[in-house]
Amino acid sequence: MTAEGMTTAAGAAADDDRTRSISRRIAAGAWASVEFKIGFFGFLGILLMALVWPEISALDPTAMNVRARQLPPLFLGEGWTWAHPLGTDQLGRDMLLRSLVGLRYSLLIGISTVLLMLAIGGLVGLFAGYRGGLTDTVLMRITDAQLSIPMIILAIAILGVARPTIPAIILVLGLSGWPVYARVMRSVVMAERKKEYVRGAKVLGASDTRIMFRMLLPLCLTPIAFVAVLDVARMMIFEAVLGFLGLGVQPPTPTFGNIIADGRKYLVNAWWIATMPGVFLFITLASLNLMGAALERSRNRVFGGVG
Amino acid sequence: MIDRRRFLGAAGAGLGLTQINPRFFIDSAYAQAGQPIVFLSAENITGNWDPTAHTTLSQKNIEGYVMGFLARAPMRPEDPGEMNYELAESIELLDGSRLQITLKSGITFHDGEPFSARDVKATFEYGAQPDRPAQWYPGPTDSFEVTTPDDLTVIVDTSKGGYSASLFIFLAAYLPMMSAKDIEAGPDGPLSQRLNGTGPFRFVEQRGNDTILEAFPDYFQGAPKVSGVTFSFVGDATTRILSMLNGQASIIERLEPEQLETLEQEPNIKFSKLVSVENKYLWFRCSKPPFDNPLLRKAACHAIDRSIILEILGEAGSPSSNFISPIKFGYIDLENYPEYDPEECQRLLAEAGYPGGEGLPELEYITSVGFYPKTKEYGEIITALLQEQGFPVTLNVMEVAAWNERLYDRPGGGPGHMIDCGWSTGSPEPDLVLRTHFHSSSKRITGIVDEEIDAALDRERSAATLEEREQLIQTDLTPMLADKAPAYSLFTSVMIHAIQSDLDGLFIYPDGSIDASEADFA
Amino acid sequence: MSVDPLIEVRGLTVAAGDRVILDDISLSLAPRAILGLIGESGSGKTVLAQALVNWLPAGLRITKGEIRYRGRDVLTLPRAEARRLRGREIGYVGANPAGALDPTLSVGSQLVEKLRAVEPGVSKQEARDRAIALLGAVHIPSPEMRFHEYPFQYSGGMMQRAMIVDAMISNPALLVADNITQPLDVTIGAQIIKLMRELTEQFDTAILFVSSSLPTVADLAGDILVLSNGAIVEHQPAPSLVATPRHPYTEKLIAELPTLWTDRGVGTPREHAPDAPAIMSIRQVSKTYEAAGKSPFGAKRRIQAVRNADFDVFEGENFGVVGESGCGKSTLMRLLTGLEPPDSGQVLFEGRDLAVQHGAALRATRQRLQLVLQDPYSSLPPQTSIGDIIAEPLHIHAIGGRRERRRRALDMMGEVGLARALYDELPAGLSAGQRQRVNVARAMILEPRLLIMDETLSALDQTEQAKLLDLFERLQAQHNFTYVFISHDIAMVRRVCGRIAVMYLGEVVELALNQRLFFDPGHPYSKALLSAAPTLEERRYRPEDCLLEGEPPSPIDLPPGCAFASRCPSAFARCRTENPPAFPRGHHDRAECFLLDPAHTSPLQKARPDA
Amino acid sequence: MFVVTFLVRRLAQGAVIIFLVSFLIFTLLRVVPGDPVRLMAGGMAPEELIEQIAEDMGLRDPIPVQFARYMGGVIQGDLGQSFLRPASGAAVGGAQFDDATRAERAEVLTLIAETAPMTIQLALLSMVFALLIATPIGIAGGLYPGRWPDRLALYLGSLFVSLPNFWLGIVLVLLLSVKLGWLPAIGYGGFAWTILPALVLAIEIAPFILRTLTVSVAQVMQENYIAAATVRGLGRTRIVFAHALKNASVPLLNLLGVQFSLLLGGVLVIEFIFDYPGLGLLTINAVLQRDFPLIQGIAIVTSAAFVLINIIVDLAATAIDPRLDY
Repeated sequence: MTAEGMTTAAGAAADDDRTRSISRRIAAGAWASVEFKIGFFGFLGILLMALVWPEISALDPTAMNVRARQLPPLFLGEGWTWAHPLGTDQLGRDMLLRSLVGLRYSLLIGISTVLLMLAIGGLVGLFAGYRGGLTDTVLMRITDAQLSIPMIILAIAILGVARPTIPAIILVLGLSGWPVYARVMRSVVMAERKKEYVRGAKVLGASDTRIMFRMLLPLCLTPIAFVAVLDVARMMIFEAVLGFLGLGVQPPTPTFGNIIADGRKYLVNAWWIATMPGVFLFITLASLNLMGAALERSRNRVFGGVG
Repeated sequence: MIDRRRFLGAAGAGLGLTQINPRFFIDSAYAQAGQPIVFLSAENITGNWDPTAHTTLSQKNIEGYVMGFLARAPMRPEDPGEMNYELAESIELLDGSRLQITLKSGITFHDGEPFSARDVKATFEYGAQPDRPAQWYPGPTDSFEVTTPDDLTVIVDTSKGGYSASLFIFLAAYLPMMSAKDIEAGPDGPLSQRLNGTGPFRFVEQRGNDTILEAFPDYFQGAPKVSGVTFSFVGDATTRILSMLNGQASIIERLEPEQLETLEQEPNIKFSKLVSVENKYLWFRCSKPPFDNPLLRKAACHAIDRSIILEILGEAGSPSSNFISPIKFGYIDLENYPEYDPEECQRLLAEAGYPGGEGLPELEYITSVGFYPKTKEYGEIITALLQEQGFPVTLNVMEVAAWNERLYDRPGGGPGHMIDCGWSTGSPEPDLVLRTHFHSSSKRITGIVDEEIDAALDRERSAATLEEREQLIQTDLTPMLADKAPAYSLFTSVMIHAIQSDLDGLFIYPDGSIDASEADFA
Repeated sequence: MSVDPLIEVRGLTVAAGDRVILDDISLSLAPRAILGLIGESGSGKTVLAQALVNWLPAGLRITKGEIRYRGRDVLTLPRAEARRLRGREIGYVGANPAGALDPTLSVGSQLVEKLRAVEPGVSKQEARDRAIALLGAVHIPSPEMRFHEYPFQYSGGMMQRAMIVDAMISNPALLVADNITQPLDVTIGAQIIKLMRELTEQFDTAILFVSSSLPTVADLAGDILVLSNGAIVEHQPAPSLVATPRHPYTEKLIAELPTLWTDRGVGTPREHAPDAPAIMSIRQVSKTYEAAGKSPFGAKRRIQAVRNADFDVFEGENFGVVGESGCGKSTLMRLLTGLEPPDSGQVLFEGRDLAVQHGAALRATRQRLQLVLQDPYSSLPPQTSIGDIIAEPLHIHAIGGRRERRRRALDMMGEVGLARALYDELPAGLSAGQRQRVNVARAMILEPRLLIMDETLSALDQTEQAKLLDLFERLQAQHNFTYVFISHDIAMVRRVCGRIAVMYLGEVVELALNQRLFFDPGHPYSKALLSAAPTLEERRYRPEDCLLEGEPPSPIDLPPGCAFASRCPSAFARCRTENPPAFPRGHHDRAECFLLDPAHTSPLQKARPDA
Repeated sequence: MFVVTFLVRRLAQGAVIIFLVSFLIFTLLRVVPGDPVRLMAGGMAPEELIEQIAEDMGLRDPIPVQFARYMGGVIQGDLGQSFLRPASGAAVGGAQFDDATRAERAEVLTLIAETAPMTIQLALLSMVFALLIATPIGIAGGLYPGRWPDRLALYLGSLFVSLPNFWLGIVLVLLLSVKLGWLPAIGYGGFAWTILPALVLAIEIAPFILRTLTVSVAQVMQENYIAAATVRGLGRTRIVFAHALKNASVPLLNLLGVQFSLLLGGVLVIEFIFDYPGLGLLTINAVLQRDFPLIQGIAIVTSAAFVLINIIVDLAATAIDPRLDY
């Protein structure tokens, strides 16, 4: 959900209910709830900050000032300064700036990874569930095989040798994380496939491709999308775990992963270094979850499901 | 001999009794009497117990507990050359090429075999074999001759090799004495299976990441007071600190300044800070472009502000301006050592044909994370400083194993263009660093082949007296190295150990090995 | 009446927010009586049934009135007591037996659980014995074994009986039966009705029988209440209500009721012109499914869904296929529409085999061969707007541009009687009837020549059915469609179809012209089917004479011989060993029964009333 | 009887999965850059020696040949020997030379067998903790959708999932072990050492249990039989505990089967932080050291564990819901 899409949806809330498309109605319904607004503004705020602040700030997220290292955030401890509202890290870099830039990269990694997982898992699940039979058996055995290798083993095995760059990390995480989606997708598709409207569409002359991609995919993606939000956070954390193992994004590029991983050593002396990204992560995730939950409720209302 | 063990009077020592605390789980697990010392190591050990098969510091430290040495070098900055005899009664130069070692009597190995001149001869000859990974200077086995006139006398004759026998003096503190019987048993014999020495602790077994040592009651200087030493590899620095904090560890090594700060607030922890034999270097890959050009290497050196690095390192680093540690024989603050000078850097860059860094290829700077303190942090600083001067550097931070795989020179030059590494040897002998790294016969990391340096190294090795040798090192060899800059020594490490306050009587050597023969829990 | 009423309702009003669902309802029910409650869907009859047990869905509220059970006000009882009263004194059986029990526990254990929850004193053994005894009483075969089975192992009819046992196990004085025969096949429904009658006699239970089918209620109940728009419009004893309805609504209800034996001139079944060509021909078609066996090495279980079907559908006619659930209707539908190829035989549409057509050719054929689906709920994609659903076929066949498609969809909506404003709405808000109109519109927008109606009207109440049937007739007159109606509803088929095929366990057991089938059925099963159909008319065939207890055998392990033999009152030795072939009966008519074998003279033929 | 045939079928499928995993890992490890022989031989070893060792170990044969040889061993229960670890059990690091004097290498199977029980203990305990944390909240959330327990579940889930396990691990050690001195933390000296790491792991898994439970309980509560149970005269407590929870536990069971790898991933990091001598620590060291036979062995063992766990999960699910059949 982009900020842009949301604003238009909000703007449309004033329009006549009848002529509006379904997606707009869902958005409008969600918009009506306080929770959604909190989540939306929280997310928008944090996103805007991440996009704008590093551009206009006079500071540089990679500029070190060793003499001003480990300054605490505002009003906490000794030596805080307005110049660094969230303090500085072990090399005297501004934590606010680093967290925001880190958020950019972490979101990039988290979202792209989940999109990749969704794309692969969704397709595999779609084909397995729709085609059934041998296709299903073969695809699902591959999925099981992939699922049975812990993602982290695969990730460190590959990243340990091929040096970790952002695209490499996205690729590895995406390629190892898809099986869960494939399984979910498959079960949803199998349930939907038996429904009459699919049969109806066939009689209408719709090709398999059309049924799979135009009818089933959008339908099955929505419930999965809500799981995916949780996974975006999980992938952001996962990147942090890789950073912790020394297999994360390389400095000086800040990501939540390497900020937390590097700051971990200073947890006792300078707790804010490793904690700030976590706070940002929580705010981002809580906003996403709030929006997601509100959207889900609104969607259920519009589609006549349970509220 | 008498003053070779100094009780730790270092910071924080002797502060009160152990705090009483409801650690019911821990207490139940640790309450037994005669508890061993638990040492947490930052570095993994190899699986091969043959002391000549590795250069791994942590394993050298284990050998420090188990093995005996002819002499030990406490290497304090006041007197870097000081040597205390251990297994040797005396070490004397008979003439320029002959060294006589007299041994103490009545010493036995842990396996019960008596220690004699035979063992010294076998150790010297085995340890100098060219195929030994830890092959030690001064020359291969066929360049000297060892004779044993009686069971307690060893004479080393270096006339074949053409170098001074005095070189063996400092090495006495470097090579642990192995049993001739073990060496004779050959490659598949017990040498690689277990440690067998004359030291205060006996090797029991390796249990996962833990090396279990127990007190050797027949130690010739008296049985140790503690029941043993458990030497554990714990890869994560934070984990080590935490186990120190909750009392599970007795000693931890390689503290970072912030961790020191954390622990200093604890009343029951004391510290040992020692300027070590280890210098940290920025090694240039001298055998491939662009750093085959000394001008460029020097330009890079001038781009680096070592004072910032030292600031980051805090107490973990000590300034030094030479390629060897101040506690090594022959150290001097070099006058021509490259200092931070952007203008000079730009000048050299232009002279090398890369004005402002123009035309330089993408440069890779490899560093490790997890072992040495602050490598990543100062790596980032060095990267930033080099970039400031126009070097297109990218930093590549690797976990130790990957870094290790890339560390050494190989045909066509090692990976990357610069790599971070320290070098530490438990002896005042400077050639263990200089010859190892900069002689074209060894060129471990840099891959440098330079006839002038080779000649300078040979000159100082062949010096007739220690004084002359010191002179040559200080005025001939190291200034030349500073000029050609095959590597850039950044600082000398300060080894910081944290020790539970109730553990007294430890002696820590500047290479990190510990004498715990008189240690005891208060 | 001298007896105190068992339950008495006075001035009951139920509202959902401001909307009144039930308005000022008063009724009373004497012990051992059966009170019928009839009303179309949306009349509020289920709400009334639920209000009686004080179990209203969230959002509904009783605003006025009282419900007295043996003099006590049910509505003011404390929760725990109300719960016990609900389970123990008043039993409730709902319309949907399928999901009414926890699927993960055996039926028996849940019966025991229920009894012990409402009658805490009963021991496990006692509860078990009672449950098994009652399972036997409702004619569930081998109740001891069935006791341990899980809900999913019960068929719909058996499950409904189990739910009756569940309601009856605490020996309640009142049983509220809410539309319990609706989802069942007619022959099974008839058996349930018979069971209800036995129950009142055997256990002295009073029954409030709620249904949307007047013939069913009239068959069973003493008195009948007619509910319309939340109000009771009429209350009369059953026979007089049918004979002399007083309220116009009741009159309309009776008038709309399709009839089986009397022709009241509500349209004539459409027969094909004598020279009409066959638009679709089914040639010796069989289809067998393989279900995974329980053992990986053992034989697969074969389900013979359709066996040797062979008939023609002629252009312009209304062809009916009737049969009960599991008879192979759905499989036949899939074969006719080319969704699946037959294992053997051919399905020819306009003379060409559907199975050999692919890609564009098949798509072109599909423009002329359309299907209207059965379930109004699952047949529409839930998240697509109505306009898009209807325009979808144009999309698929790449007909017209965006505007053109929208225009045609709107036109079609007008034709089937859907408001244009619904174009952007989701199907979720639609009634079943409206949904089926969407389905019809979607099928018809391609202007096909043959429309297959798979149980299209089954889920609708009779008023809606009547409206849609009118619509079909009008559209047929306009576009000259051929219809194939696949249905279990005898009355509907009687009204609409010119020729009818009767299916039983995968076989077309009889194929006959409308009149011939109803007045001179050739197969005992056809007769049983006819006897079970609910009707207000005087029955031509009595169920007691035509049908034995029991359910159709499983299509997995079909017994040798005639599949109907196990339920056929006229079966004889030969029927159990040999499968009868089709015996022609003139015109295109034929039936598969040895009774028709010229070599055999049966009592049935002798007894034929019009012989 | 059905159980037996079910087991036969699933184990056969499991064998296929394990074979696929072996092949995948085997190939992957051999196509990625980075030569294990250099690590084995040490950085200082000359190129000729490296080639020599590689030849001797058959590491220069075509991958299918190597794989066939390897699988031949696996079938006989031989997972090969560690490239680096000696039989004496020492961990290896640093640059050692693969000279003739090197000790005999450790059997992969032995290494795994020594560490696996520790990890199983950790995993089981953390599962218990996770269930203790997540079930009450998850069930409450499912029973009152949209109300505060539901929200609590949502926010708690968001919070837990935002906590990196290695950060949380340190914080908990500082708090519970260092400050309060309640629990030991680092290494392993008895059961008490498992508690803290298990707690951290539990907090990592809890959000997923929370979410699944909330959703599935809410869904089950919409089912016809739950509504019908009221009219059948059953009490609320009985409905929730005997029927709703039983049905809602099937998706949870499936989740546990599917998220097995999540658990293992967590175990890896947590064992590293806590220096807990289990399979996770072994894995990390193996990967960092490029100890291919060990990585392969671990992959095979974990995928076998995955197969077994999923068989157990399916058996349990079938026991709960007989509709699932086998």
